[in-house]
Amino acid sequence: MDPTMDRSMDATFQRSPEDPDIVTVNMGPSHPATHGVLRLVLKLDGERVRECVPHLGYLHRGMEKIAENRTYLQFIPYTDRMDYLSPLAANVGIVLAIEQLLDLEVPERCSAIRVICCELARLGSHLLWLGTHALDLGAATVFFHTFKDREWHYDLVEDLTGARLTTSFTRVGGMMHDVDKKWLGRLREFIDAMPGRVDEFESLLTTNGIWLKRTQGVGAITREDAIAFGMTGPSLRAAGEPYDVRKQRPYCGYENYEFEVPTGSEGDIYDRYLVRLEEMRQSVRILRQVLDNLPDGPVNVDDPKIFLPAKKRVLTRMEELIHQFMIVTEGFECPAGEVYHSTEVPKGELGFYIVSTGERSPYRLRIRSPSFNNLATLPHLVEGGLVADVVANIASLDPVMGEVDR
Amino acid sequence: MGGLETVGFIILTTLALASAVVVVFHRSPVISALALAFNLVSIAGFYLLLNAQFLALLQVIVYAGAIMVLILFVIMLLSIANEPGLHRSGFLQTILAPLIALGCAVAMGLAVYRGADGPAYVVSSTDFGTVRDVGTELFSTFFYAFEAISLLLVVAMVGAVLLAKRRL
Amino acid sequence: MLSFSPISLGFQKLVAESRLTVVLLISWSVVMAAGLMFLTHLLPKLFNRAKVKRIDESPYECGMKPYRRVEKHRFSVHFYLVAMLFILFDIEAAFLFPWAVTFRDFAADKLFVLGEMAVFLGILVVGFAYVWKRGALEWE
Amino acid sequence: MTQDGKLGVDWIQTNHPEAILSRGEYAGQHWVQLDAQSLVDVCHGLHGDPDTAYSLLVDVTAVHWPNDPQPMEVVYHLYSVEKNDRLRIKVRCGDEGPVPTLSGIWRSADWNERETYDMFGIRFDGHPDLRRILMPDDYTDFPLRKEFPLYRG
Amino acid sequence: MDIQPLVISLAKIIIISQVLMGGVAFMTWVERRVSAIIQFRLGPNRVGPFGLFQPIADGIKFLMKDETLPAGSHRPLFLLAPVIAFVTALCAFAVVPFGPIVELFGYTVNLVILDLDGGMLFALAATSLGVYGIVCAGWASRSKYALMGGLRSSAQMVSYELALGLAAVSVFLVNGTLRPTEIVAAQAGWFWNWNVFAGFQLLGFLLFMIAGYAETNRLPFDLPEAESELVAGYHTEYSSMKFSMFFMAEYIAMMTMSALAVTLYLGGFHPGFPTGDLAGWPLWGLQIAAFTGKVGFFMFLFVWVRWTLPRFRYDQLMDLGWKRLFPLALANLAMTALLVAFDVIKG
Repeated sequence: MDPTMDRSMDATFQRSPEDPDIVTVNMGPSHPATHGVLRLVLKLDGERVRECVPHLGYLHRGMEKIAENRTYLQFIPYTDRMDYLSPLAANVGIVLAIEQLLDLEVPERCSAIRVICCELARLGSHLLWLGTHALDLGAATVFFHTFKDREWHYDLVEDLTGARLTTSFTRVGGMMHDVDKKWLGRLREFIDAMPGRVDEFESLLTTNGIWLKRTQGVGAITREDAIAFGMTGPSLRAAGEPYDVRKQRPYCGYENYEFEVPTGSEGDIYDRYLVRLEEMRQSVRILRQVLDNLPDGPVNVDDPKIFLPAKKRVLTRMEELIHQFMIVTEGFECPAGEVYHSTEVPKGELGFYIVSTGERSPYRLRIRSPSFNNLATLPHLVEGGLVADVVANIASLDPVMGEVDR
Repeated sequence: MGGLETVGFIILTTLALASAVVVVFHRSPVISALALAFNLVSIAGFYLLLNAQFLALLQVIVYAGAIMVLILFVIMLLSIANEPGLHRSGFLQTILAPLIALGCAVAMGLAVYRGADGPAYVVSSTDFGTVRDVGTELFSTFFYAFEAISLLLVVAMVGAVLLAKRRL
Repeated sequence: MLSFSPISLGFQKLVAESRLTVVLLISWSVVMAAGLMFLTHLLPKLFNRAKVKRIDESPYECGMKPYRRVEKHRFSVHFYLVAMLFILFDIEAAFLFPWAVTFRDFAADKLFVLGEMAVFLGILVVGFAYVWKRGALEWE
Repeated sequence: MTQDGKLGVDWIQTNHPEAILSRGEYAGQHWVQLDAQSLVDVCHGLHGDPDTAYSLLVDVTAVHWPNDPQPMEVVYHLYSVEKNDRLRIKVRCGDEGPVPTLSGIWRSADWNERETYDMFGIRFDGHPDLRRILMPDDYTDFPLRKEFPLYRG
Repeated sequence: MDIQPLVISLAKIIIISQVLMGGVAFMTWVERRVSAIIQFRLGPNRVGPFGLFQPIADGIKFLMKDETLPAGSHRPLFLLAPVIAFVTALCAFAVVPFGPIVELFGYTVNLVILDLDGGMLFALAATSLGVYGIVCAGWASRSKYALMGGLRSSAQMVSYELALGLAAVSVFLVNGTLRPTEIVAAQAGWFWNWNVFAGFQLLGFLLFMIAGYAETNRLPFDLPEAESELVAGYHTEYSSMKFSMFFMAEYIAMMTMSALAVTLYLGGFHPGFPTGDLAGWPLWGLQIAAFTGKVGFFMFLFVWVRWTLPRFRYDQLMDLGWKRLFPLALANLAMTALLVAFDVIKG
């Protein structure tokens, strides 16, 4: 089939008759401002958007199907590729769901490290969001400023996990490895610098007249609509609903840390911008508390059926070698049952619904992605608005197509 | 200098006539419009040849720079290329157009014929054709005409808004 | 043929010079532009072996085949209104230029000429206010 | 351990006892299987009643049990922002549905039901725009069904 | 006939056009280096010292790129559009006096290409013809993005042309002439003789600069090529040197706009203080340097603004042009007219 063949466009148009005054523009999948391979078919009446039809699936890799044919551990690397802007957060999400299925408690130190992962991922994701958002509205310099810090964040992630993008840092019942003091020191440098950096970004944008003109009152959504659309994360909070999984149903010991959940009132692009900026500050606050009270002790659970034994013991002892062999080749069995577990990733509520029939791989694994549901509001936000605001709205929703299409 | 001026005149005439022919005969309205713009610019050349600098520049700014842009806009916006019936000319048009053209030609021929006998227009001052010259005349001698123009412009403005508003 | 009465040779010379300079200026710019166009047409043909593919030459529509040809679309009538208003105010500006230049020359009648322009602009401002009020300046 | 969904299940038990086909719990998460006919009524209540106020339809998906007489199990995850409670609702249907749509109650059902249709081929009655969402429009299979092979080859 | 003045004219044209082209090349380097400094980057620093030869490398690259002509495009117009943009941009600079009348190699040379009585009108006329390049590019590409970009761009240009022209009228009123050399001559001596001060034209100057930014399609008014929504606007379909010519036209237009602003408001080539006994080449050397310095400052400003501000939305931009700049320019004109009428501003 011709890849550029456009059947879906025809399908779109069968629903509403042609009008010569309506200009139909295809925006994406190969467009500089659609944040990946999002494709929108826009019907424009002059500069106004009359209709906006998103077409998804350009990054659909059938992760849910793949999961049914992988052991639980084998699926962790796939989560790296969902929200590729904050893979650490998704890593944490999947193992928490599996651990709930197994009814497994992890040591405190492990939970603390996971919090570090989540918040570091949030900082990285928001840095990218801010840069590209500003770039979409023409402020190219902010982009380079945030990317400079994002590079720093990536260096930290690389030192921690050995990879910049495909982190796969978590394990069921623990982490890939413990964190060392040196790295924690570097992390502290980073978070000490961050609040100042956020202030600097703010000084570039928050009071800039053109920025206000482009964002205030644009793409506003009410709290009720946002909830009805299944919006979660910063975009929902900007609409005034302080729903944050970290507060409502704490995991990884989030209840032990002090932080605020910033909310907006208008639900417009400007509020989403402010909420995310404040979230970056709160992330720093959480990270600081974690660093100050990082518990000692083991990181991993002591369960040889689930967690890989230490390499040294594998090489010297028979029993551990067998365990290692079993976990790697066949995985472990989960009890029959089903859980839905969600975490607050940078984009919103990332949920994993796992149905297990007692096998070594999930019978069904459903990924509830925040970007997918947030993006569903896009037509609501842009229809009746101006075409230039489409880009601003996409950027403010911060969708990641890897997570939308899965 | 006279020789050079004649050469310039011949070149300009050729350009103006050629572009005029394109305006009339080209199938694509956009090309016709562009040719008309070119035609207007070459007429500005005539003004320059006649030492009317200011007029020449205004010709370019107003006619080529503004009016033709509007015409181009309309052609491009409304994609006249695809409107059926626009290439076919009506009965009135086929009859009236040659008649009016003929009338214009006769009137101009008469003017040239009469003028040929009389004395050539004598340039009265070194300022001839400059902005200053035009301004002095305009704001003293042609006072009423000048004020009437503003009324005309306002009428055009109102008309434009009313016409467009019907579609807005 | 055409005949002009030269008033002063100096003036005539200056005018002729600047007229020819305009011609020279335009010709040279066109020569430069055309030269660049020619070079960029010729050089790749001489040095690049790869052929331009057909897909490279399709109009850009974000990787999709254009849904309808662009000529089938009609664009906002608002552009027309902007162009129309531009013409009218451009003509107004055309009268402002000679006025601005000669204003001081009317030494005694200065106030009269000022009033003249005030009336002219006043009428136009009324028109502008009408246009504004009717929302023709709103970019809907 | 939290008892998620108990609130909702009890509410259904009180108000629509006839709609419940079965119920269960795992890891503190309660679920209830409803009769497809009464799904919309029950959901209206769960959404509108201030006692429950499940205002957020978090997710819609399905599970394929090919050996069951009613092989398709549509799973809804609800969340009550006010009560901070999660509820899982299940509805069984035949191979291609139909299941009544919930897009009249929660707009998030729109895209999620489209995805469920796209992946399982379950039709949602009354859905405003039931088209494929992730797969190409001319695709004929439903990839998340169990009979769909992972390797075709 | 006397061929000598024509030879001098031709020499001036060729030299100035080459200087402008060199300026474009230099500006692309400056743009990238300055943006790099603003963004904590290094910028081009590999080709030649400080990356100074980068523009040459870019030029060669542009020349060697494959020529793509979009299918279905209107060939003649598609090729003509960049030429129009380039030629009109180049012509507009011709009326700017960049130095006094000098004695050079025994010839009297007026350091301006075209010393026209209606010189400022010539610049405006050339700018107004520049719209054709954009309209043709948009239309001839036969692509929706290009056409919409072209329409937007031309509507924007004509809108701001008005504000630009009206702001300039106040200066003509102050100096009583349209001839750039005379406008510059009136601003000789101390810098308080400049029109921006002596002519009470601070507002007019600001209006002129803002309109100039819009007229040259630079940020925050770079809507026509707003890559985030219209990809690249009217030059979406252009590649190789044809794209580069639009690019060069933009930079030349920036220089013209800076030079016009300097000429109209900031004393042109006059350095802003009495030059006293200076005469001959030290004098006009100083004057050309002053002119270059002032224009250079505005060029830097163009770059600085571009890398600092976000971009306006299209309706906001049209609002600004029609509802703010245009009435303000009229008000400025009225104020200037009163000041001139009551001899507050001396001729």
